[in-house]
Amino acid sequence: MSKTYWNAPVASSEPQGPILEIKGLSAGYGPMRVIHDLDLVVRPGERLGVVGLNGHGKSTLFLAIAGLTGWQRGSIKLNGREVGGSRSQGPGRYTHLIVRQGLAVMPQGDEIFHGLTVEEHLDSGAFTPRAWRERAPRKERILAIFPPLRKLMKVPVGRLSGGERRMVSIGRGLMVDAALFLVDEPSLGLAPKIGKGVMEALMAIELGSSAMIIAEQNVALLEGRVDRILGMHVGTLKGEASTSLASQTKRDL
Amino acid sequence: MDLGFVIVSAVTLACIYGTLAIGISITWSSLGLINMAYGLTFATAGYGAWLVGDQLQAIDAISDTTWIVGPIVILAGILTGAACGVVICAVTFIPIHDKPNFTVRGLIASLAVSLIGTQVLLQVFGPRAKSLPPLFGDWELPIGNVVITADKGGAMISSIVLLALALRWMKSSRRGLEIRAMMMNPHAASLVGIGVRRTGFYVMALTGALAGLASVLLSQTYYISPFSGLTPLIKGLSVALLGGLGSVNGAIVAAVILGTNEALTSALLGGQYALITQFLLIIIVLLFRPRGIAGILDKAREA
Amino acid sequence: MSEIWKNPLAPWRGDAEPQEAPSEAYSDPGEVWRAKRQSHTKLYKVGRLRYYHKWRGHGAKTWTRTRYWPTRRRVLDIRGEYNPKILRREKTIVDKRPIWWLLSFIAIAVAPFLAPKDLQSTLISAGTVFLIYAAINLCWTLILGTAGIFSLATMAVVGAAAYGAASMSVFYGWPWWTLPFVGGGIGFVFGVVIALPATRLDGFYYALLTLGLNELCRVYVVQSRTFGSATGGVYGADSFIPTGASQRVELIIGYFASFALMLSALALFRFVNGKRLGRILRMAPEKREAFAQAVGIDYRTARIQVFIISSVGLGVIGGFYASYFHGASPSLFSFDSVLLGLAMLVIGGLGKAEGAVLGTFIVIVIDKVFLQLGPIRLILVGAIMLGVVLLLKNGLFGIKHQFRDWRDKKKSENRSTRAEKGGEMLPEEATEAGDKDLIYAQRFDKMQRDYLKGVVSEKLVEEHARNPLGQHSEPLERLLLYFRRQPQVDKYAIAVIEPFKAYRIVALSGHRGVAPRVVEEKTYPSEREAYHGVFLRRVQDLLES
Amino acid sequence: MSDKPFDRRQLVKGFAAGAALTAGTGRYSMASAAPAKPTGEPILIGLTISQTAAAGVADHHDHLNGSTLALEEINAAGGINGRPLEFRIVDVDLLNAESCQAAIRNLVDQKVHAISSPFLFVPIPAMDASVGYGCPYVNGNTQRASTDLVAAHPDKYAHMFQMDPSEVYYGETFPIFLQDLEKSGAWKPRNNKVHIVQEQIAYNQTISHSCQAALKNSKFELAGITDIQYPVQDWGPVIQDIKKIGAGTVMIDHWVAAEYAAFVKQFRSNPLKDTLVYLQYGPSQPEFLELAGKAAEGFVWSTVLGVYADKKGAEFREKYKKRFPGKVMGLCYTGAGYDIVYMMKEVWEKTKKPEDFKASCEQLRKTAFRGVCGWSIMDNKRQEAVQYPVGTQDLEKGMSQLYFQVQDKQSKIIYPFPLKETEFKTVPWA
Repeated sequence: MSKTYWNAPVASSEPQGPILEIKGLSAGYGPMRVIHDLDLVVRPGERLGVVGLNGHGKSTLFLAIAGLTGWQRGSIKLNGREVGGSRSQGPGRYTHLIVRQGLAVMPQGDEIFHGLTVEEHLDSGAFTPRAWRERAPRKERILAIFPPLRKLMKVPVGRLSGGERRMVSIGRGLMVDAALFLVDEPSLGLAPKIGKGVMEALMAIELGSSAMIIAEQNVALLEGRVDRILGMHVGTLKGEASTSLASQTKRDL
Repeated sequence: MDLGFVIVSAVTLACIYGTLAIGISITWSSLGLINMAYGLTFATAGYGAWLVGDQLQAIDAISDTTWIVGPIVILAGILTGAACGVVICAVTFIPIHDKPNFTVRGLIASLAVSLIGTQVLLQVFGPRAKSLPPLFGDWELPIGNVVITADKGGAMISSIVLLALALRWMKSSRRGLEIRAMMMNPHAASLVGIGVRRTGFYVMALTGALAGLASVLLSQTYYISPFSGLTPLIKGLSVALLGGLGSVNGAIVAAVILGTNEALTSALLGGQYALITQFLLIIIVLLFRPRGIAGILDKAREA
Repeated sequence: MSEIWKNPLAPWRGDAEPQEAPSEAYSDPGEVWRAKRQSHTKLYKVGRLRYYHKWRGHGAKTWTRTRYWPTRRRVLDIRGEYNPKILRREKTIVDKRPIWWLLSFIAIAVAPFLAPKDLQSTLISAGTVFLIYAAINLCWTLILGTAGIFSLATMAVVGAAAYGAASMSVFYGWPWWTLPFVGGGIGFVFGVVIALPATRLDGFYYALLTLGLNELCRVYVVQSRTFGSATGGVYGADSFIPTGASQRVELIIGYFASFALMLSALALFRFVNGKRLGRILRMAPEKREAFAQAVGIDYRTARIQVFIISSVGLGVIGGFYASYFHGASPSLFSFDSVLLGLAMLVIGGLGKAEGAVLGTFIVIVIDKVFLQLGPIRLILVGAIMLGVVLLLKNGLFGIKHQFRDWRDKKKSENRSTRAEKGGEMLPEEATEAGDKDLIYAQRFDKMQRDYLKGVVSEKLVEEHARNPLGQHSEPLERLLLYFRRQPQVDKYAIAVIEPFKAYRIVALSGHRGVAPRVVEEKTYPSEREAYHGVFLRRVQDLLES
Repeated sequence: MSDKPFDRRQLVKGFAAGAALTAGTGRYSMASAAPAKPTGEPILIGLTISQTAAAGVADHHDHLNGSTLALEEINAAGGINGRPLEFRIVDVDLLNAESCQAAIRNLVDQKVHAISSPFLFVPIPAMDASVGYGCPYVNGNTQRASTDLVAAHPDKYAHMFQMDPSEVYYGETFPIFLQDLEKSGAWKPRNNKVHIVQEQIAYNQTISHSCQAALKNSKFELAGITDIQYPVQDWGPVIQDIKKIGAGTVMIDHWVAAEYAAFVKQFRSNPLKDTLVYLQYGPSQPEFLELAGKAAEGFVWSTVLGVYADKKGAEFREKYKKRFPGKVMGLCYTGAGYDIVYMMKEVWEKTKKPEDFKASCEQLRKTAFRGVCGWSIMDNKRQEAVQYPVGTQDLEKGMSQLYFQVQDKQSKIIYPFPLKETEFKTVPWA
């Protein structure tokens, strides 16, 4: 029995399905549940902003997509393939497999390898055999996006400044052809000007058929530059997100 | 004091120590595991090589041709070591690597494995030491008033080659990069597609193979017996510690320093002071450099 | 599924009402409830609330008055409360550990007299070794658990003190009662020596450094002509066990002396761990020193203090050891004994007095009592170590905590399967909601909507389009009743623009004096169509919610 | 794995009850049509056998095998006074005081009638643990310090017997051996210098000291001392020292067979010409010959407790090899274990009452026992066997120290001359 029978049929003009489809996701750590029954659909070519205060689950959402939370339930489909699972899993146990499905996570803070040089760092991002073979031109491409890194290639990342680290972190994520980029608070802890620069660079990235979600506390940095903005409040998405169905239905009756 | 002699024995010892320490250092750096079962791997690999060697000795046609027996025995040692490493990984690393308190628990788990394994070896093979057939033929090379035997020379050359290869591999390959990345931040490593568990097996098989190789190469110094792994373990740990846990470069520098120290001590003070000077040296270096020699080499490491 | 609905009012109304209409079969609203409340994945029933036995009578007063002399600590942590349901006073023992301790002390005290005759000397001497090692491990726990510093120099301190004390007695003829003091003195010096690097090094660097120190002691002792060259140790020290006593008396004296030693080690542990020094140390664990310093904790002094205190304790034990065994042997410093000691602590659980004692007990029993088992013994110890370490977070005494953590996680997961969107209140909201009935109202509402979503079908819409007013089929009636029951805020209404010509859908503001807002520009030519328009909107909203 | 003792599995399985051994005995006696099957309450001998520790497992296992052989023979021949003999075996870590004590206490609990122990490195706590019980405690500790203690407290330690001479004789006999060898003409020393390479543990230190003292009273002189310490990673410096000092005789005073083997190999590749190299006790462990292979040829070693090569000894060797087939047979504690059991048999056959410990001890003290390792006469203050040739000049009044030389991959007795199997051969690196 179709529930949307009476309305106009869903307009699926896109050639492929959504890149990310989250249904009924709950996730948390131990006794604490951070994300409550969340739904989200991200389509190819979309640049999405998630805005919310500290501790409302933006990072946890990203970690849940990457399989890094303490436990999670519900369905996460990446490129139509189920990566979430409803098991209570140890954090990070399947992350590398999820990542290999086409996910690039640029985490909040300095989730980077202190001892490696910038160049090795970028290399480490090239985890598919193809990317590893083509790592030289890819590095060039990233250096074109972040020119300041060019003269730092041989410097251990531990010695870089916060902004440079963020650039390295984002550059590392760009080394493979990901279908979905998750950028967690690109401006956190950076001077406003540098933060803006990092944001510019993110906006400048050609998405093609992939998609990008940027989590940010500062709405001003996102407004007008992303395709849609969702608010995150105590573990649920408000705004457009909860009406994901609405984006499919038409109201011109 | 005969300088030439001191240099030769320093090089010999440095080779032995470097070979012993590198496996421990890599294990610690990538898995965060102080592998107390390293000595067990060492002993088990020796027994594996011995079993194969014993079988080969029985075949008359090839029992005297070193160029056939040698490589097969070495290969047997390496394979047994790798298998042992995989087992240790499956028991001590896989079940608990993402659980709280992993470092201490991993240490104790590997200790327990070593305790059990040693007793099993003792019961299966008996307490008597075994030796391997000569692996590098039967030549001698006099340098000044020191004579380097085939076994020693072969072991030295192979360990230098081995260390060079290991260093090069760690520096230039994707696997090496993965191992180094995992050692710095396992969480972030999984974000760049590095499977922690798979890499764990990988690393342990590799270090097991290194231990196996070391065991075969040093079988003339540490004969194969159930407890023969203890000394290599302690030596390897102290070298790795002095080098700075997790730094392969540091371990090699430390091996050279400790080898020189031991050669000098033997020449100047007498062999019985070798252990004392060794530990004093380690303590002094650590008091000034709490992160070992790697703390000097690599300033970017976290304090 | 579908069936024909017969209008029961048709005979009375004539043509004004349809005789029958295609409709949906009846579906049970209870189904939704049952389905929702069931978990999607298999879940196991886990645990319950903490259970306390409730004793009669209030009792708070008498119990709070009794304290451990000379501290102000209460003997038992007893909570007195009034139970409003049964109108009775009751008391609860919150922390039952002192009772368990007391029982085990009694067990230890009577054990030598209950030991079977043909195993007596084995059991009593194993018991003595257990008590001595328990004392050592208690002091070690202070450093390893309370201070959180991975020091392996414990046996080095004990050994050095034992050697020092034994040689004082052997070479200078000092009587047995001086030996613990000699040991304590040596322990003090050692404490200072090992405390200094602890302020600089941490983690495994410190562990391996202390292991090196241990090895250094062993090497020194093994090759020192004074300390070892004759007998593999210094032997012949004066003992507190009177010469000429029968074997049984000898054993019993040794046993109870060791028991006293263990009790004083326990007292030392309580004294340090439960007081200011212990708190300071726990506030400044490894790698967090900077934070501790930032809030004004002088962790360096605290560490040096705890090292000195526990080392003096260990030294005294070393002196006792020398006196009991008539000397000391280099095996005190061996790698194995350090690691076996570590295994004892880990089996019991790091940082807990009861863990240190129980772990020691298990290992010593296996190692020293089942001597005939031969090699299987050590394999057994190894297997226990492995099992404990692989399965348990913090040893045997961590099981309770670990189980509770696991149960909490399962509970949380379990709840997440019930908390569908808009249904159950989130915990944060629920705690803030003044009217707790709302929590249930929301849940009920959610279930109803879920049911109604399943009811909506093309036939119902057609039925409503044909006949917006009047008697409807049962499912449609349910739907309309639900819509009518909605609150005034944002409720749809029909505004007449021009009677019989044009109607428009508006939404009520819900507040007196505030005009309704226009929902859409579209106008409907008839009242019936407007009714149906409102219906469609409501259905859409329902489906989207 | 051909040298794996075949009774090991049986041993492990049967330890708990100690029954496996007696069961085996039963079968043995049936097969050989025994005179009378022993009946009655078994006589118990307790054995402290190291099975799990890092040190001494091989020697202790030899001891157990030798004892087992004796037990099987005795039970097959009708037991002692018609009573069967049984063993009680406990594991011990011979470096650890608590473990030594626990082992003895355990045997005491099992009410054994005598304790037979190969050796413990920390004997004093074990001795103390057995004091209250007082059954005969026969050991092969080879340690003067503990027998001195027996001499100092004759009442307390009346039950302690060391069935072999103490380690000090290693040092004291050495110059005598050299002199006699030279006199016999088989060996022409390069010079009269003796170079001692000494390990640091108590046992080696004592030997080194007594040897240095003995050298002063002989025509040989001490040329130098090199200190080493277990584990020796590289023998290069030692060999360099040997060549630098250039003594005619080198004594390697160490104890680990495997490291001896390493030394032998390195020395042979870079030898000091025509030097007599004497290796302390270590090569008695059979693995030495296997590890060193043909490099062991020509090295000399000795033991104060070894199986003679005379008729009695040869017979024992024959029986042992049949019962425990293996590549190389140990020559020290195999005989010791065998002898202790027979010694106790002799004692109990005289006293008739194994339960009377005092009488047994008294009898044991008086007994002059001739076993496969020679005469064990412990009727002296220290209650240790008299040594030949230092303790007594009469071969019939003492246990002879045996000097072996490795010839054709076998250890052959070369000294004392009345007991020799073969002549001393000039070292191959001459």
